[in-house]
This record gives sequence, C-alpha cells and structure tokens, in this order.
Amino acid sequence: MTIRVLLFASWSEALGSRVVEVEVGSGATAADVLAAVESRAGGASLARPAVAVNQRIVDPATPVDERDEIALIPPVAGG
Amino acid sequence: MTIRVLLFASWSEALGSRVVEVEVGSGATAADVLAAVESRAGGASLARPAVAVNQRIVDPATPVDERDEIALIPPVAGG
Amino acid sequence: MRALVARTAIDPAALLQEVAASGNGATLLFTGSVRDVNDGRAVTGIDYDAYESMAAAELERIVAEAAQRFGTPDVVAVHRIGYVAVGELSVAVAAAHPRRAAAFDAARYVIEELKHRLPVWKCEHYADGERVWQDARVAEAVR
Amino acid sequence: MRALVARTAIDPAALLQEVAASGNGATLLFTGSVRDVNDGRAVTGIDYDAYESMAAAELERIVAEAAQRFGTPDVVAVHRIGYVAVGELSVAVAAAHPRRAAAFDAARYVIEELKHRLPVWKCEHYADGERVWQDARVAEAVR
Repeated sequence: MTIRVLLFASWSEALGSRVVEVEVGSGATAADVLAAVESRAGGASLARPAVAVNQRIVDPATPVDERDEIALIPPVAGG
Repeated sequence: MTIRVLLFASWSEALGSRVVEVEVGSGATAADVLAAVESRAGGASLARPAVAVNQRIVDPATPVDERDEIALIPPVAGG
Repeated sequence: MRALVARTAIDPAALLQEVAASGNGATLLFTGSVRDVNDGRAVTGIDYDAYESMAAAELERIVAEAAQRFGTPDVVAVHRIGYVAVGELSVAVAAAHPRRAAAFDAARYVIEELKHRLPVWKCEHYADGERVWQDARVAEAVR
Repeated sequence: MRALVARTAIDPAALLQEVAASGNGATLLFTGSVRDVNDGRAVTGIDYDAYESMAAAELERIVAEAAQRFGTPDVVAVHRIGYVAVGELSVAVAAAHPRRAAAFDAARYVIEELKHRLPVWKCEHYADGERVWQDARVAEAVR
C-alpha cells in the first residue's frame, strides 16, 4: 500500500519536500514506514524521529493504514 | 531623654498619630522605647512590633539615642 | 536593576521594556492585584501604609540580591502604596535572563522576600464599610 | 483558557488582559524571545517549523492540564511559528490565580511541557549566513 508521510525540519529539508509517499506491504508498521523514508534520505545526518499516527506518537510496532495521517517527529524543541 | 518614634498601620491609628515622643532614661534600650509607647496605647489590640533603629530592625536590648531614627514595625505584609 | 515604592499606578508594559536585552531569552513578569474577596469578605480596596524610606531601601536590597544570586542585572520591582482599588496592581516584579529557570527564580525570590521584609501594611476596606488593619489581625490570631 | 500556534507577532499585554479576573490576586507572564547569541554563535533569527494541527492540539492539552492541575481557568499560551527575528517573542504564557504560588506553578508547567511536547522545530540563522536545524544537531550530539 502507499503511505503519505508528513516531514518537518531537517527531514523535510533533507528530502526536499513536506510530504513523501512510500510503498510498504500490507500489515506494515510505523517502523516499516520510517525505514522506507530513511532509505530515501541517503546519508543525511538526521536525528531518529518518532512516528505520529493521527497526531499521536505511537509505538514502532503499531500497524498503519493508508487512511492514517502519518508524520515523522524529530526531537522537538519549542519555545 | 526624649525619643521620637515613627508609627505605622494599626499603631499609628491607635495612637492617632504618625509619630509620638516618649521620655526614657539615659541608656534606654529599644525595649524600653517600645514599653513607653505601649503604655500610651491603652488596651488596643495591637500586634507586638519590632523596633527599627536607623531603618534596621534591632535586638530589643540595643541602646538608643535621641539622634536615632526610631520606628515601630508591626508584622509586615507587602504585595 | 531598579526598585520603587510609589503612589502612582503601575505600568507592567514599562517594566517589561526595562528588563529587555537582546541576550535575554526569558522574561518573567509577576503582578499582584487587589482581590475582590479575602477570607470570604467582599473587599473594595486596600490602603497600603509604608515606612517609605526604609521600604524603598529594603526593596533595593532585595532586587540587588536577586540580581546577584541569579546572575542578571535585569530585575525591577515596584510596590504601590496608598489606596489601591480592587483589580488594580499593588506590586509588580519583572526579571529577564538568558535562561528561563533563572528568570522564574529571580522573580519568585523578589516577590517572596518583599512579602516578608518590606515595611508595608495593609488596611483592607470592605463592601460593608468596615476597614481592618491586617497587622492587628495577626495580633488577634496569636492571642 | 486558550492556546494558539500562530504566524503573527505575540502581544503580551493582550494575554495579561485575557487572564485578568477580579478574584485573581496573582498574574504571571512568561515570554521567550530569540537571543542574539546561542552556544557562542551570533544569531539573527530562528525559523520555527511546526506540525501545525498537532502542535495546536497539544498546546491546548497542555493549557487544559495546567488549568486543571493548578485550579484556574485563566491560562493562555501562544507559540509563534515561521521566522522570528532576534528580540522578538517566540512564545508567551500567562496564568492568573487567587494565589501567587499556583500562578507561578501553572506558568512554569506550561512552558516546560511545551518545550518537550510541542511538535515545533528550530532552524537557527546565524550572522555568518549559515543556518542549522536544531533537530539535526541533536543527531550529531548523540552519535
């Protein structure tokens, strides 16, 4: 299935886009989606992000669906 | 000697003045000054004040002089 | 660094400007105002009496201590005296620092110290027309 | 109670007004601004990226938690995103309460939580023309 992934900060810059689409098998997890996006980033020096599904950070083992809103969340620093 | 004593808050109100003069013997202490002012206050319900000499709170045993600036400092509550 | 005991209204925006500096990432403003109710009684205002010269000197000492202890010159405090109506500011403290923890701590230090050290006294005025010196209430309480 | 993630300048006076209530004796305002130097480098501004919809929802949760935990509805927080020049405000929190300890604690809670939980990221712009995403610097640091 095709998963749209929202990107921010250094991840967005490294991939030159605010959103990428990756192909993963059915039953894929948040970790699988992250691995698929990482393979696109080449050797860029990027902090390992968490994955948010529908605006909540999830465990990497959480299954994902094409209808989910999925985003990579690098280490945050507001303020 | 004659000591001028500055009064504030309920003490000022009870004695009807911002300042009183009391007579004390030479060698009198802060405690003696306080006792002299208290005798003027009658039975008014007043919190026991500290005594400031030249704008610093002093020990009751501190000797006072007519040239000192002496004040009764009731329990404070700024803010 | 500035400390003031004044009879005029407090302008918090002016205090914020006063502590601004391009190296300060964090700014704290505390304001205290007269509440409409205290211990269950409807309050209309508070008359603040003060030993003005000593209060001004003590507030300066407190501000200087905060500046020294928390490492910033950008600390100001103003205490109003005289009659202050409900909702009006009686006290304001501003502190700025490169880091937020120190800005919080500096402002907190100033307000806690001034509550305990400033020779300032409150006479609460109530909606029913009565007024009570708060220093005398302490006397009642400890009897 | 209000939380906002916005691209427009922050007005601290408006926040103070928003938390004012006649029962609140204590009001706290925290503002964070872009410092001119960070880790020894001259900074000209910070570009804040955000996952806007999630950041807005998370900031609302944080404000609601503070209101509940410290017992006051009078808590507001605004985080600016986009480019913020040196000296401009990036974040502001106001909290008011009958008592000062709770006002301090509520404001502190909101700022600490948002620093750790808001999906917001900084790209520092330096005087020498370089710019660095701070989330990537974390990556360098943990290698």
